[in-house]
Amino acid sequence: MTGMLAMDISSLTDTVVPALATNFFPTPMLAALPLAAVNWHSVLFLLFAGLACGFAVGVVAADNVVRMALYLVFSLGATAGLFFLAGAEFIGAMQLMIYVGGTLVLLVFGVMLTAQAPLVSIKPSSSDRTLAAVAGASLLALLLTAAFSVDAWMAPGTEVVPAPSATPLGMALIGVRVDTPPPGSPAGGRVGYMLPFEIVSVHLLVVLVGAAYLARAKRRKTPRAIDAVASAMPVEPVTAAPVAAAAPGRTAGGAKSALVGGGR
Amino acid sequence: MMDFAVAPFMLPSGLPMPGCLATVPLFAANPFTEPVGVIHYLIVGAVLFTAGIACMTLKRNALGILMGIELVLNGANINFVAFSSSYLRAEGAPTLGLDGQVVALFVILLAAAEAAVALAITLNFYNNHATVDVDRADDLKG
Amino acid sequence: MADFLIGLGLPGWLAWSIAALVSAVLLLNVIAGGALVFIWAERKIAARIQDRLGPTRTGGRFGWLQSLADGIKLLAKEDLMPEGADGLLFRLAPYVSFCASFCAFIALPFAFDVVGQRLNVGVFFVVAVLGLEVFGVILAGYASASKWSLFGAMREAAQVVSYEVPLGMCVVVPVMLAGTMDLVTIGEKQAGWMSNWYLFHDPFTFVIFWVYVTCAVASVNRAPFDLAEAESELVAGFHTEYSGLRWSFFFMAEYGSMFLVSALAAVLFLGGWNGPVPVAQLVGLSEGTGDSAAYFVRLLGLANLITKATLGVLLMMWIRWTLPRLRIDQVMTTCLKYCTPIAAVMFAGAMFWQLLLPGGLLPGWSRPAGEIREGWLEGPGGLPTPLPAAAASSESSGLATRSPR
Amino acid sequence: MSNLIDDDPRIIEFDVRTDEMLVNMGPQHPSTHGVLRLVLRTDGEIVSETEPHIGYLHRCAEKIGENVSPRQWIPYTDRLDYLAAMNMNLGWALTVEKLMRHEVGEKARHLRVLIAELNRVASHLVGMGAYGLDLGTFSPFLYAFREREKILDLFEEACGARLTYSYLTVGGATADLPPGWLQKCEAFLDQFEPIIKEYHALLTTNAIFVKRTAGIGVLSRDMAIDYGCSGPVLRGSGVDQDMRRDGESIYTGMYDGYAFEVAVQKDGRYPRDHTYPSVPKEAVLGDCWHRFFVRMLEVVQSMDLIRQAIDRYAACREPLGEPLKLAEKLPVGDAYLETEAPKGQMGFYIIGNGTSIPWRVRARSSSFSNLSVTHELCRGCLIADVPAIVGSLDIVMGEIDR
Amino acid sequence: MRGPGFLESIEAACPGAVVGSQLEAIDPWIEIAPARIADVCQWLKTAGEPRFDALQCITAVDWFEPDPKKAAKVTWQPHLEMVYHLWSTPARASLVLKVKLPRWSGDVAGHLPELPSVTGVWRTADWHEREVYDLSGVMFTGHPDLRRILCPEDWVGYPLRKDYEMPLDYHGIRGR
Repeated sequence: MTGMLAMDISSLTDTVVPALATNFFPTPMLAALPLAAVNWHSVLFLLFAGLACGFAVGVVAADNVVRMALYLVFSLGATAGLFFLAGAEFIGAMQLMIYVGGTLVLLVFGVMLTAQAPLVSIKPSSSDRTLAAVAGASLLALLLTAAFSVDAWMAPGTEVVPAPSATPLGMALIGVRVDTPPPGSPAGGRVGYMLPFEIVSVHLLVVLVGAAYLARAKRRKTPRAIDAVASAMPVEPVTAAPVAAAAPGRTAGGAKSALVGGGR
Repeated sequence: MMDFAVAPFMLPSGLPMPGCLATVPLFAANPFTEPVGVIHYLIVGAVLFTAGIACMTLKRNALGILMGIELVLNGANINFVAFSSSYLRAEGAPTLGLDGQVVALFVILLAAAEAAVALAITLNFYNNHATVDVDRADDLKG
Repeated sequence: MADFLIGLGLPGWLAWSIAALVSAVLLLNVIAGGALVFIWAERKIAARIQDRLGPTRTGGRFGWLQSLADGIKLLAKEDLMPEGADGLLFRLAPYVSFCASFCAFIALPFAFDVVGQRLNVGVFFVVAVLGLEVFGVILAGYASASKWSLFGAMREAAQVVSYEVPLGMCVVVPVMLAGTMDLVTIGEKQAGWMSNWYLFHDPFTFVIFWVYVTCAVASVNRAPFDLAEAESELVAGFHTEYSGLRWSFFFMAEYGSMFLVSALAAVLFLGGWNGPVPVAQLVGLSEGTGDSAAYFVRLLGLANLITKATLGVLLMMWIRWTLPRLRIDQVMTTCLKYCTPIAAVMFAGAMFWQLLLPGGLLPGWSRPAGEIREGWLEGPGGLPTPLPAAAASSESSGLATRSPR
Repeated sequence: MSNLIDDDPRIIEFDVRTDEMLVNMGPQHPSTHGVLRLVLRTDGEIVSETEPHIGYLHRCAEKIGENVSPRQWIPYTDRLDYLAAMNMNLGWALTVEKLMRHEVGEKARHLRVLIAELNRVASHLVGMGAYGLDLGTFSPFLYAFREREKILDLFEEACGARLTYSYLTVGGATADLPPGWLQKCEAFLDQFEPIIKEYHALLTTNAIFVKRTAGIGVLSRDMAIDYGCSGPVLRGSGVDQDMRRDGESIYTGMYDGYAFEVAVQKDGRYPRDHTYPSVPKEAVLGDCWHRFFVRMLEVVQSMDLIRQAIDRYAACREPLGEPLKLAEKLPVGDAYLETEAPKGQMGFYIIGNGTSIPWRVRARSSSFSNLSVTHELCRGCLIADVPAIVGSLDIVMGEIDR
Repeated sequence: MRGPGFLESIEAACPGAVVGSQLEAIDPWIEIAPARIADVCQWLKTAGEPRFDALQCITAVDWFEPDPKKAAKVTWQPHLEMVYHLWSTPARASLVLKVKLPRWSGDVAGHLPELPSVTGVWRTADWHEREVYDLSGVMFTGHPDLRRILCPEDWVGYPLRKDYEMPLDYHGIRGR
């Protein structure tokens, strides 16, 4: 979450005069520090990357479905941190709000609704586990070799602090590309995203209505106990039936036993 | 700026030796001081992607599969954002610019919609068969 | 802070890490100190409302040490865990809940540019992190392995998630008026007299403020909407099984997010650190005139914001001790049938107001024509053209003293 | 796929299957008044069935009644409805006097009306405060108890006790009121009059209170009579019955000469409703709101009766008269009398067999029948409504379990 | 239609039901044959004039003198008596019905006497009859859910019987 802070630090580190530091702290303490200039951005990246990958593997390893959901929450939270570190702060915040705050809450609700005792932890057999591990490792190796094959990606970043992307993104979504074209990219070809934006909004509407319809309470073959009874509850009309003998204000004679006789 | 050369490890045959993967010097000197490049994001993206695929194959719980899908989508998202970030851009390398972020945005939105439908189906399935164990979903078998 | 340390001769990165650490600890103290004061204030206000005295003897005069006494009691209490509980989740839940409410303080400005981390997506980040608090609650409810806490957790999760929608809509109006999500700029645009506050900007924003207050009270689970710990039915809802220190983390998270939500209201609608009367400007002090003046202006700003936020918290306490509790379906109907539609209509109203009367009703109000939005000038034909790079950085740097953008 | 579901006999419910949960509310639950255990069968939030389990406070007071003389049983009647002990004592004393055909003096009669109505105000205050607590607001509870404390101070001066008084006994009262007591009682009434408006503003007309109570737990007129409900629960459903006017002559004789109106909705309107808040439009006759509102009307009505009793008591010159001897011989025969206690009609039944020890003693509790209606009212309501409904019945466990 | 005429109307409606009556007592009462109690009550509630639509109280009185000395001087035979207090809401009139039952059915100790339940007539009788069953030991035929209401489900004995002995302990809790 404090990714932005690191960006300011790193952009200033090269302007500091290291010599100034040593004469003020002649003590050996400073000299003992092995690191020339800690690049906080890298440290935070390692932290968040470690969290993301660790919890992702945690999701695979966990058997209890509630724990899987929890690890997934932490993993996607760390991914949001990675987005901040990469300078895409709007996407980071969006990930936090929509993905972790919305989708995963939906997922956890789904887990809570279906996590009856037997279904909470379904253990895959050990043979499946080894099979999955082998397949996973080979897929990973394939991806990494592909990633390493391109030299341009191998070079370290130039650490040019990008301009805030919230407003350009907003403008891009309504079709006006205001961000300066990044150096080296083809000059003209920047396209607005008005059409996909509208399509996604309609798509979301349709999908959510569909999902609500799919999970609706369907009609029942045998009505539930409470529906039948609730409708049969006798509810009196509002006006009370006028009492036959309206008692005069003062207390009249007390009640008599029906057997003794004599009117009211 | 100190840049570091990458020892060529590609064999002339084009197929990299799997064994040599571990020797690739990602951080020449010290991971805490070297700036982060696109490749590091790609590694994280790959790990997440693989974890997602493994989760989808391994878990017999329908919700486990859903979580696998979320991980796969996030792996892709990381790559998009990595390529769109000018901070991680190597010298002179072109970046996706804003397009990468917009695509990541759409992926997040559509993942929400997809999760909603998937959950509706899972709840229906749970409703009719009192279980979310995917192996038991064999009603349509001939 | 960092410049001061660099001046001392520390290497840059060490200076920055210490600065970051100091601001983090300061924020933690804001929550802890706030919780301390608010616990005492809640007891005293509840007492006053109920025509009794409240704590008087602990710590001498007005029982002001009562919170400390509570703290010690909570520390001494044994941290129980029900035997059927899921150990990991049970222990983790309070910390998830507390971290979510603490993270939101990072982007909250206390005075002009006195902020943990000045995020360009400040408002969005705060609202997003507020939504994460619901995970702590769900975990607590599930891990306590008891029907009643699960009931409480599900009720609260449904409530918080559904109140995020109107809350988001209310927050968008000040963002639209200010043109940016950066909390510092939003606060800055409401400088000057009280009439500049967004609350009085137009009638629609006024209504949106009250809808925001309702949704904020609901999303923090206070007063008429506190279903989760409805004692009468669920015997304290999801944190029934918690005791001792873990329970105090939930308590601190609740007071933390109460303070946060009212501070956000202050910044978005009530002009944040700008007092009703611009004392600093009248006296002639301003940012630029020397270090001690800037320091005094910021202190004044800090006082303003803290008072407004505390008034918000006191309002929540006042509501809590007078109104009975709503039922879960009434809470949902207020959200879906009242808050969201009203927020939507007012949002549209504010938008058209902004479009038709950019200068505001009274001719006297001078709003700079061609509002500068995030460094994009209104170019010819209304199409925003990017500012030449130099102007962009100088324009914003005029305000900010050190941020490089 | 859809036809597969339709004709599959196994599948009964399509809804998101949440299995029915048996949920226990009480016996040590903060909202139920005392040790009542409610077993709720819930489907998600909706309560499909409620079953009250009582008997946790059962002391078999009736068995003890067969071993002690009537005056010695008075302290046991205090412990039946401990919030309105004076009315319990009065009920038992009148029943024994009915059996022995004994008439008490004028002064004792007015003293009894004064003390019984004062205790009714105190009991309704507790009912109002506890009901606010059930609905989640804490402040009305403290306002109510502040006023109740003043009444308890008055009782303490009269008979030395604050909760279980044993003051009104067979043949009158154990002691006469101390001098200056009437002035203090009058002072209490004068300062209590305006406070009633505060209670109405705090609860009765409070929008959220109305939302939580109007139209909830509607008890129809016939169901109320059929289940033997009585008191505010019966009058809340529009049945114009109050034992102080319709009861036996020995009990209504006590209220002879008092101007007195029954607090019930007659043909759609409450008596003298110009000074009270109007009935909200969502309120249906017989719902929780009406039961609560009838109690608030009765508080005002009782204060009126107390003022009249003070004047009449002050006018009586002759001394109070001695209560009957402890070991008074009981005539052969039986007597049953129902008096209007704050919670409802409290019936006492005594069988004498010539000795000073009664052969059989029976206490018919109003809350016992009022509570038996819960499973009808709570069917199909939400969980949050159950305390609202049980609270509106204003039950006391001491009286139910005896 | 009050007074002696009321007695005749009951006898006309349910011939042979009324076994005796006592009009001079403080609360005049009619004695009904045990088998006919449900029919009489049904008539009183629906067809009788005035309608007795409310049942105030059901009491069971155990007429049995455990002390042999006093038993000699006693005029009545040991029996169990059920007393029903009815109330008519419209006419504000009360009525007392009494039913005499043997202490044990067939005089075999332990067999509870039988009596038709009036739950069908008034819903409030449900709990009242459960209490009489619980404390005095009377079996009500036709009662939907006859269980102990005040004492614990597994309690032994009927406390309000004159010859009841308090058990020495209950689940390890010492009685005396």
